[in-house]
Amino acid sequence: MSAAPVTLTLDQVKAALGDLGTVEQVRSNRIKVHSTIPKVREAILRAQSLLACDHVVQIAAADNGKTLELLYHLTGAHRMVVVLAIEIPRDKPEVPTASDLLPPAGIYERQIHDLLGITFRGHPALKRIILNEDWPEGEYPLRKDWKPDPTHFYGGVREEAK
Amino acid sequence: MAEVIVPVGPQHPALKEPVNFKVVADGETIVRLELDVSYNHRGIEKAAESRDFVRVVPLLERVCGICSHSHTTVFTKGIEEAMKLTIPPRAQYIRTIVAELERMHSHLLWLGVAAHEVGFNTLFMWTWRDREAVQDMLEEMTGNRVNYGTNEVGGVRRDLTPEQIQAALKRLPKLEERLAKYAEMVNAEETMLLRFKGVGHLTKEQALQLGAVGPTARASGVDYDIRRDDPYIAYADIPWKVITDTHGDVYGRTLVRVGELQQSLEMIRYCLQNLPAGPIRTAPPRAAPRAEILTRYEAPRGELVHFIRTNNTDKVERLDIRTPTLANWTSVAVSLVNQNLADIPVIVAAIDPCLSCTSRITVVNPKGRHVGEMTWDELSEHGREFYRRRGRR
Amino acid sequence: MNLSQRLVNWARVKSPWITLFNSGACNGCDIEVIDALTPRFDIERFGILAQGSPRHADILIVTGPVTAKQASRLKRIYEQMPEPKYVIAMGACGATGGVFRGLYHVVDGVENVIPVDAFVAGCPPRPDEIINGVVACLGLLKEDLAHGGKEWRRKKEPAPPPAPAAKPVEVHA
Amino acid sequence: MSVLKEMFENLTHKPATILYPKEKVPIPPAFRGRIAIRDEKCIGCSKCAVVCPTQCITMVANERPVEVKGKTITRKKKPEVELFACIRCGLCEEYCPTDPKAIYLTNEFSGAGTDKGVVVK
Amino acid sequence: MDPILLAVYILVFPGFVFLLGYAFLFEFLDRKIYARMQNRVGPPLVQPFADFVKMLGKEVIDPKGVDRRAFDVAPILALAAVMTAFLYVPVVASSPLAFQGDLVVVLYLMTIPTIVLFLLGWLSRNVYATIGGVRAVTQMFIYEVPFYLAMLAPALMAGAAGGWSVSGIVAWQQHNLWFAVYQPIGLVVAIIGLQAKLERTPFDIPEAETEIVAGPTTELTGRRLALMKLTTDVSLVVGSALVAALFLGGPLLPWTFSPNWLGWTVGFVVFLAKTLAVLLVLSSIKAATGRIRIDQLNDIGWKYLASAAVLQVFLALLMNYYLVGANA
Repeated sequence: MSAAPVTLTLDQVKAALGDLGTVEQVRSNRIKVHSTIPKVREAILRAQSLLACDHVVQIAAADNGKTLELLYHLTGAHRMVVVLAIEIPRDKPEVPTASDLLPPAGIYERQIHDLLGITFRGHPALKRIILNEDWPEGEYPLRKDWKPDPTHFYGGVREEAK
Repeated sequence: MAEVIVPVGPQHPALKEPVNFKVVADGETIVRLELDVSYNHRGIEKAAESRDFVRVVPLLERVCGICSHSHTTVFTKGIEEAMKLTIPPRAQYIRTIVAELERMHSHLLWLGVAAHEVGFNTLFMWTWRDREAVQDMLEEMTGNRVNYGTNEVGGVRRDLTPEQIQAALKRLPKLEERLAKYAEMVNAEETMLLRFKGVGHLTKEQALQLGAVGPTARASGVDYDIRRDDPYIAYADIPWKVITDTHGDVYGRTLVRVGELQQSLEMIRYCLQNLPAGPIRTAPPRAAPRAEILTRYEAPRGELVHFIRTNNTDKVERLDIRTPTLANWTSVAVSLVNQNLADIPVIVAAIDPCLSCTSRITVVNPKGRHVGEMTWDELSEHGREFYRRRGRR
Repeated sequence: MNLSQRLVNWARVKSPWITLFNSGACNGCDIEVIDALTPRFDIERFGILAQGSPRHADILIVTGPVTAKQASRLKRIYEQMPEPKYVIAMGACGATGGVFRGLYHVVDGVENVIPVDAFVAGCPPRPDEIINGVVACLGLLKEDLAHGGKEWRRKKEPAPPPAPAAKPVEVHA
Repeated sequence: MSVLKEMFENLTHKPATILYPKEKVPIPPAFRGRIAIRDEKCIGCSKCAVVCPTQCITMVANERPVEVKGKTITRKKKPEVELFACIRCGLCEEYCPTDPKAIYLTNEFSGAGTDKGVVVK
Repeated sequence: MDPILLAVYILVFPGFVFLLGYAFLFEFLDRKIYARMQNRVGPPLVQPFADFVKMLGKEVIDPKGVDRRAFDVAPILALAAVMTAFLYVPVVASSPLAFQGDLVVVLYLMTIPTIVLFLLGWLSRNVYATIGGVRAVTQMFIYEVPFYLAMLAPALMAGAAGGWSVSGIVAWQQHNLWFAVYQPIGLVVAIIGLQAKLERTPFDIPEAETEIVAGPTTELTGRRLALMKLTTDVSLVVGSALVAALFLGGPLLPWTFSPNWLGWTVGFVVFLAKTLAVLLVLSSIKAATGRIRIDQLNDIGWKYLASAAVLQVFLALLMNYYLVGANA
């Protein structure tokens, strides 16, 4: 079975998103755009309208140590994955939401908020979703510097009142 | 009858896995709902960062018991890409055989569960009986019925002997006959048609917009299959075709899955008959160089994505798993609104939810979509109140 | 023991109804338990029926390492069941947390939440192993009936230490 | 109608059930079952304990001379396995350097019990 | 009839003791046939009895905020109603308790379990139970009309000779053909209606396991559950016996046998054969179908079942006028 023809080229992506960040081809079917927080919504909009990226594959999040990173993986009928990468400062982890542009992003954003503590401005319901209800506020298990605090209660069954 | 909140789950007979919908129903019609699917969150992504490539594979295998092979294949394939390893073709074929057997067992399981959801237990029993043949094949080849332990970084752990291949080939004709029968039954069984047709409808536009994947998307006419669009393991060498359908409802998803069952059987037969000779593994280096990999795989439920970062060590720096179920939840929430309460199980089952995989969030945000006005706060308060009452009893 | 008591005891062994609770498992055990209901193994021949409501069940089969979120639910389900009730912890996860032992969101085994009567080893156990497990649980039931309750088993060992509020978590390199 | 036909066919045929305790379900030779240890072969290298994903193998002190590659050395430790934590993945068997394997998975069932502390020695 | 004999009739055979035993046998056969059609072995013979005894011995939990007494009484009421109904159904010959119009009483008594289910659902204060109860009553309103029409059509045709009594209608069939021949549409409607009344697939909407756990019985435990399950089994027997009596000629054959005991034995065997035949049909329907939705049932019930039943009544009246009327 032969692959679907890849019609989206590096030049097209450069033409569409070149002014929003540096563009590089990282794999035969993956083009990465290093963008910044203020430009990311514009980049998503342009990827949708100019590059026909109508499907969000994944919003990956990672902790780089100094910064947090978000990678929006978009694709479309051309089957080329366009990655919009943004770095987020650790002390002020805030990005505008993409949930109104990409409906499935709402789910991914809540998950990232829960596990990495990135706040998505404008998200309509950014609440605890993946960790249990008793999880202490302000602790994000997927951050590299997170260690469980023995004095905190992380869930399970609470002992009967002492 | 006034609006009532029907909590479905986390322990509920329709769902063998924990999930909680708080369904607000007016009489029998669903007005709005909230999904909460994180009961199975175990923290696998964090644990993966602290285990080396050998020990992490059994862990990832247990992300989900139904698509255990998918998770290990997608991971090892990503690590191999980072290490720039070339995997011997025999290993690729064995991976494909197990992958397609897994798809068959998963789809047969799904067909039975879907029948069970609409109370048609006879079909459920039959499909599960025939699924045993697939399970036997898997057990004979890999040594376990659920967690096959086939993959390792660099190849596969077990070779297939000629006897195993012959035994598997012998089982296929009977299975093929049964599949033909199911293909016929799905189209002829009146009560099933009543419950499947027009239920949980998604248009092609909706499917694209809501990010549906796998059979859910293909049933709505979205021609999207990673096995063809980004071919991996041996799919580029095997003759097969993508099954799509235009019904867009549960019935369409059934047709797609039955069609894929037949395709998978053909693929398995081809791979068994044309299994290349040679080694089954290459020795991987201990550590993977710094790399960032997005590796995709067509799991039985749809596109499975692992985002992997490696950093010159024998552990991953970051592993972000996006499961097909997670991608499909948004579409479920939309297709449930205005449906009958009785249709919840079958619509939810139609995406073949795998909540262990998802093991994380989900809540479909009620605003922005036409799901309703009730905020998550109010709803969760209702839910908590309900459980408090239940708990006091 | 009078006749009616003997009759009830006989019936309890003959009619163990199960309910299945996934407390964070990978589904493997759940599938195998359901598989045991289907024609190949058909545990209805032992009188075992799968019930949806914990109120109707005699044996609670728990699969999975018990995630932090499910622990309180598991306890509630257990409390909803009418006496006499038995618990089977399925697989390596149910017994010790298995491959998820020590992760930050699991409590490592069913016994840390509710008392468990029988364990079934394997990851996942084959359906025939599950049948063996249920049979082992029924054997226990018979012994309990002879001893007039579950207490005789508990006395041997001191009460299990209460689960620590926070437990050691895998150290990250 | 194909359903009705098959239903009545089933009524007249023998059921597909294997009457388990009386008849045994076939166990394929590749089946990965209960873990077992050949103590006389073990050289105490600890590889199994290191590779085990559940860390259910502990090395306990057990001094004994063993023969490795023609030389006689003194092994210090031997493995013990927590049976109910074993996930039967077979990595220990794969990484065991001896022949035949000192730690391996048998074809038998792991069993069920009331005590989860069972240790395979 | 001799009062002692009458007491034996009511209490032992073919009254309550026989009825309970037969109910257990019925459940066993139902489950066994269902299992065999699914290609599995199914439960052992004593299974329903063991289930019943076990449930009797289990703890009874009172859900918080529930009227305990109502919860205790309701299942007994349901069981008593269907057991009483059985007394008017001929088992070995005509029922000694028969009176004119007892058919109406029997049908009325058979409705009580459904009402009790609704009450239980309503009293449980559990969402699943409430929905189940509401579904039970909604479903009742749908199937009850065609079911009653189909069941009453034989009475119409038997006319004054039948006396609107089950035994009378059976006696009428001894001299004429079975009503299954006169009223095939009525028989089909009656069987479908019975399946709906007994809440079996495809009409197990009120207790749809995958949707609402166990419906109205979700919160029941111990003896309450045991009695409700027993009520279901007894209803199955009564329903099958009623269909056998009204449409298949009940225990009587066209010939009469000289010593009474011989007639009774033959009648009993005929009764067993006919009720088991009805059970086989009911079990096959259960195995061959999935559950339909309540709105679909509404559609089917009013559009097809009700009109078929009305048509059958109309045909019965016509036949009365031309065929039977001419004979009588």
